[in-house]
Amino acid sequence: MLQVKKLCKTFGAVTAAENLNVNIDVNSTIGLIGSNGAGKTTFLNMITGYLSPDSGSIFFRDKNITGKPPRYITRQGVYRSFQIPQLFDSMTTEENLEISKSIAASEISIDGNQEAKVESKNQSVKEILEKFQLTEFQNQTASNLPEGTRKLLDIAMALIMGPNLLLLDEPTSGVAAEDKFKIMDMIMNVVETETTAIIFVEHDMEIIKKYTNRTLAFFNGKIIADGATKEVLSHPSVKANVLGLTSQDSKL
Amino acid sequence: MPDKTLTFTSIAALTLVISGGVLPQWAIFLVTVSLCYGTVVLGMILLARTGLVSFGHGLYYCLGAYSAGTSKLFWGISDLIFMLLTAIILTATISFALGFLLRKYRSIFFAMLSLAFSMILYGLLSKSSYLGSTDGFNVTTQTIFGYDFLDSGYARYIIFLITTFTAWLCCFLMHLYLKSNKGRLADAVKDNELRVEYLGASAAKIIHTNYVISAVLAGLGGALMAISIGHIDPEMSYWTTSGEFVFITIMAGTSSVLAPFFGSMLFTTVRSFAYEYSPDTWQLLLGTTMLIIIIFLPDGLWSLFTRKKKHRSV
Amino acid sequence: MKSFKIKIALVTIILCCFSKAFADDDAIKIGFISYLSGPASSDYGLPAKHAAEAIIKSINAGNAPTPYSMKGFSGTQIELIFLDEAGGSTKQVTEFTQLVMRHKVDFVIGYLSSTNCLAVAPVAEKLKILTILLDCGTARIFEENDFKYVFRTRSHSTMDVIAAAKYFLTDHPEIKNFSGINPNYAYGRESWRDWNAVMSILAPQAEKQSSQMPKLHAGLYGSEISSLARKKSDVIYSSLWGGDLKAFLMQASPRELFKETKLILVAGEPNLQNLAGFIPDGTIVTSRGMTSGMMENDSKLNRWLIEIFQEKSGGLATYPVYSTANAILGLKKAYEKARLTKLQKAVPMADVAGVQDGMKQAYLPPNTKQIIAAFEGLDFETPNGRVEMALGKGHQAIHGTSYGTTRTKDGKVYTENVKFFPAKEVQPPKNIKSLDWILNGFQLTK
Amino acid sequence: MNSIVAIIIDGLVYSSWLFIVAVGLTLIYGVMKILNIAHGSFYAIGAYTAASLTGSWLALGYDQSTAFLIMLFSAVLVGFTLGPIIERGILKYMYQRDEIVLVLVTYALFLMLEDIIKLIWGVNPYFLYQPYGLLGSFEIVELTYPNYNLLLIGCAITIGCFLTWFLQKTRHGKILLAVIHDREIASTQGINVDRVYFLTFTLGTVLAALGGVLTAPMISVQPGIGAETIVMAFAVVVVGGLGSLPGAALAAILIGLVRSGAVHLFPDLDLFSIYLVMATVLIFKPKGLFSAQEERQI
Repeated sequence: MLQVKKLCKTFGAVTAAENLNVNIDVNSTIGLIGSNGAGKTTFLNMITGYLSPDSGSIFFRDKNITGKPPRYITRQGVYRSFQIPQLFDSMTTEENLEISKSIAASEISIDGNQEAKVESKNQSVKEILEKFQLTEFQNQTASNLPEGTRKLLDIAMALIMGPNLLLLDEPTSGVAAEDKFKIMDMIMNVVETETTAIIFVEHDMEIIKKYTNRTLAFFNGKIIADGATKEVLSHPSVKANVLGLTSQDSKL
Repeated sequence: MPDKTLTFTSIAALTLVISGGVLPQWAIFLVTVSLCYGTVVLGMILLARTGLVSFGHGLYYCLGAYSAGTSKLFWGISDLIFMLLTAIILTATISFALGFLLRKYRSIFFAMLSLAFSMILYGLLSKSSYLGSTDGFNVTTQTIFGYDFLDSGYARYIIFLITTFTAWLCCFLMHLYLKSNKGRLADAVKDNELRVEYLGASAAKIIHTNYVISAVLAGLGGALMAISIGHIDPEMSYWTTSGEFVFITIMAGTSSVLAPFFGSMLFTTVRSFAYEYSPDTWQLLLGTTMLIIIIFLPDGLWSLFTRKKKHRSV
Repeated sequence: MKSFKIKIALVTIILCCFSKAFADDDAIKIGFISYLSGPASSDYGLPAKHAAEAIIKSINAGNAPTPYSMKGFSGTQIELIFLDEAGGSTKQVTEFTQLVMRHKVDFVIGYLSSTNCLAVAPVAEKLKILTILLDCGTARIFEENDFKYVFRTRSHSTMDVIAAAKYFLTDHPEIKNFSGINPNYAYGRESWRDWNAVMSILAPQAEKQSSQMPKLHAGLYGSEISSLARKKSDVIYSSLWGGDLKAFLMQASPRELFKETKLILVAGEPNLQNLAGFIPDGTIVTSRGMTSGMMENDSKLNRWLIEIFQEKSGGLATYPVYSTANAILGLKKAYEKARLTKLQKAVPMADVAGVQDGMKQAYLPPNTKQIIAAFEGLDFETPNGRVEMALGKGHQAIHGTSYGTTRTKDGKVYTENVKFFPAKEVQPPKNIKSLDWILNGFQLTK
Repeated sequence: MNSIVAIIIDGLVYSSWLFIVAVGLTLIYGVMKILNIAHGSFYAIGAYTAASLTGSWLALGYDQSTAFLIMLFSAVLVGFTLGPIIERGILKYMYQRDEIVLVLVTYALFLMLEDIIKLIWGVNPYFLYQPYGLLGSFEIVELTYPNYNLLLIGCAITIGCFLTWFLQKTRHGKILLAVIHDREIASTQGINVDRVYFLTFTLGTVLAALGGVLTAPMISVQPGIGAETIVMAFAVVVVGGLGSLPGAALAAILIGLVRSGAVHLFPDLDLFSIYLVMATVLIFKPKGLFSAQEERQI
């Protein structure tokens, strides 16, 4: 479904992506691991159009989306959530979801491309509110929500139209440790996994182990390991360069 | 379910039309001028809801006024409706073109670039002796739908009616627009443009659309002003004129389509009286008012009317 | 609760403002508009305002010399309402309407800027209110329109240009070239256009060199001065005024711009003494038709004006003061003439009731139509000589003007070689636009 | 050839003036993110203070060359009085508000100060003509220039160098740079942002007043000079890139030269040459000539 070929990106002297090659199919759940600055978020940002790569190409469902603006890519069914929740702060929870739905559902042509429509798998706002246990917050202004709830709403907004590819940037960061599985369960519950692929960036290896069937390990802008989660986690280079650091972090 | 704002708008417009028959002439004139300002500010509100403040909306205000004013000169027609139409067409065309550029800008840069454009127009008009340079020229509106109303003795009242009707219509349509899915995107863009993009909509396009709408409203306001004042000059494009619109926008608040009309009514009244009773210190008064409103009523005067509701809901 | 109080307060403020508007009494109310703020206030707007106050005070007390010695206007006291002219024509039209409709002023005197004059005149016409324009140079007002309710009791600025050229050419008929520096707005542009037209007729050999158009109130003129200095023209023509003129001279004189170049100033700098130290000797200046300390004028009226103005403001009577005197005295003359005509016409006839009614009618003040009839074509004495309402179907005044050259001595500016130009020499006759008159070689037709 | 020399000299003199007038504005924006319209009023108040103080000083019969000291004193006096009053009294409570709201706050202040100036100094113009001719003049390509123009250029260079040195080499300056770079990080690292704002605003006010002080000898100091100047200063700051010191310098030179060229070659274009430069630069460099590309953290 998603083919990434020879993707490269540098910021000045820093190499954020070096010759990345990834193929992703439907019905897979993929974790991205790596220390801070290893290139995980840059990878997400390039797929979703926030950054355009220096070279290389990205195809989604055989359509070249390299360097296209986010709205174009979104319209192909690639939705994402953010590490720092990106909400409409002056609106209520319900309005946030309503407006997300109305944008996604409207048939505004993007750059004259009429084909680029979302194949809607309608979830109603109510359903989403219930599934994410947001109903009690539905009339609260987004800026007043607790951080964990903001995170949930952010993810819910990405999910409302039933994406074909869902990218989550640290879905459980800033969430209380006891809630993290709850959140992941909710997400998995909503996504129709048979037609959707999920990629998420995560530091928490328990989550990675529990929810992913494939993992990409990033180090210095390169993918140093790609495969079944178990294998990747036991890969020596991953142990040294990724897990070594993260385990140290968790000790601190 | 009838919409409260729409009902109220219509009642207010009707009351105005009826009271126009009894009000003294000077009050009618003051209200007409306020409604013209209000129409411009209505557009500014749409921009403000989109998160943008233009320090150069005088550009369209002035263009509207000049296209209405020159229709006699260029087309030989001095029909009120025709004048309004030319204003709409001209401002829509120019704002559509400039919009491609301005939609890339936000915040101060948007404010400054629009200021630059309005000052360029000011420069051009000041240079053109053909259009009276900085002195401008007088505008005569002879007919409406072909009916010669100028010498009927009701000229002022008819202009007042047309202005009220236009203001009401704009108010009505704007309210519906703001309620619609497309209109609500304005708030969304203001809140979080990035998210809007990641939901698949183009923030630039939304801004462009709203920019054109607000420009047309400014043009309409300018044309109506030209018709009711009877004189136009390049000062309408000077940055201080735009500053006044910004002032009213901030003073009135952006939460309701009625706020701009309320705001400009208050503004013209207070200015008129301040001018008279303290001609030496009216700027001091204006500045102080503005500061007080910004400090104590950040959402504008209109929030006085809506505050209660908010308390209830929280 | 709190917001409710604020609402009440707001509404009360608005209501108070409105109710104030309905006070009324018997005095004649005159709205007086001039610049009370902004760059034009210090030299133009405020002297005009002070002059109006001083003149009205003196007239109300019956202290003015003949023929203006009657108290008030025919005995009725006069009240002034002042407004600021700053802020653009949209605001001016609004305020004008307010003044007339809400305050029910009987007459309006005012406006220094041509923009405001042009904007207000048609409104005055619509509202049928007698309005006297105070200054505003542009000839367009009465050349492009026929106004019935609008008068201007001083000449338009074409006179300044023609007289300047005539004055200069008497001593320098062989002029080879000229340059100009004029503010970039309607007055400056019009003035420069007229000058070029006059030169093309009176000195066709003269070549136009540099034509500078700095922004109004630009402040710094370094580049303009260099550009003018490089041309070394015989003469520089300038319609800069007020602070702009002062800044220009302050910057130009240390740069020796005027070593070989003469300077003509046509904007009638109201207070030449302000320029002491910067204004080069031999600069050609005009009084713009007003006495302004340039001409010896020992008339009673002039002494009166100088004295009351001195008393009011402590300053010298400058040309806005004389403009104001023209407007007020002209109006007084017209008003009293109208009343007199009315009384003369009111011959008691027929039955007793008719006599009483007739007398009553006769003693009512004259209405605007009657005053207009008296005003049209009026000629009257002013502190700076005779003014005749000769153009624009009797609505536009003409009068003579004088030019002189400056010499600074002991920190004071004196004018020498003052030459007077009678009205007919520098003003077009009826029925021709001034620019056409100039281009026709000062003839009605070629 | 001569005309090119004249264009360059005139342009540089005008550029220096623009830079002096605009530098305080860009500094305040850089640190505090306030586009300060009241800058124009500070400029006017500086000019008024210099004109009235120096005028009465010279009237006492002191040597004319001491005028420059009094002028400098005026700038410092205005800056150290007005800056703290306005920053502590009003702006301090506004920092969490939107950039545009802050513009409006300073616009309100500008309106108020315009009338306060009138209440203090009246509407009659003030003159401070002595210093302009005092320094003599020099001649080049058959044109005479007063040495005061050199003083202006000198002041502009001195201010530019001083600020650069201050920002790059001193501790306080480095703190300012840190705040310019990222307000939040700076405050988490123990920098007292509140104090930095206070000092910056005072310094900016001194610079604005200095602009007025240095201009006073060339103009008639009268109501309305602030409004005319602030628009110029805006143009410079926006073209240069808001908050950038080298940007302001380059923009001042660019605008100065373009305007001077227009005056010499196409005098009719003078009126909007500045806005044309502004629009043109912004079309191609939306954030001005020098500006850090902001990358949003997501």
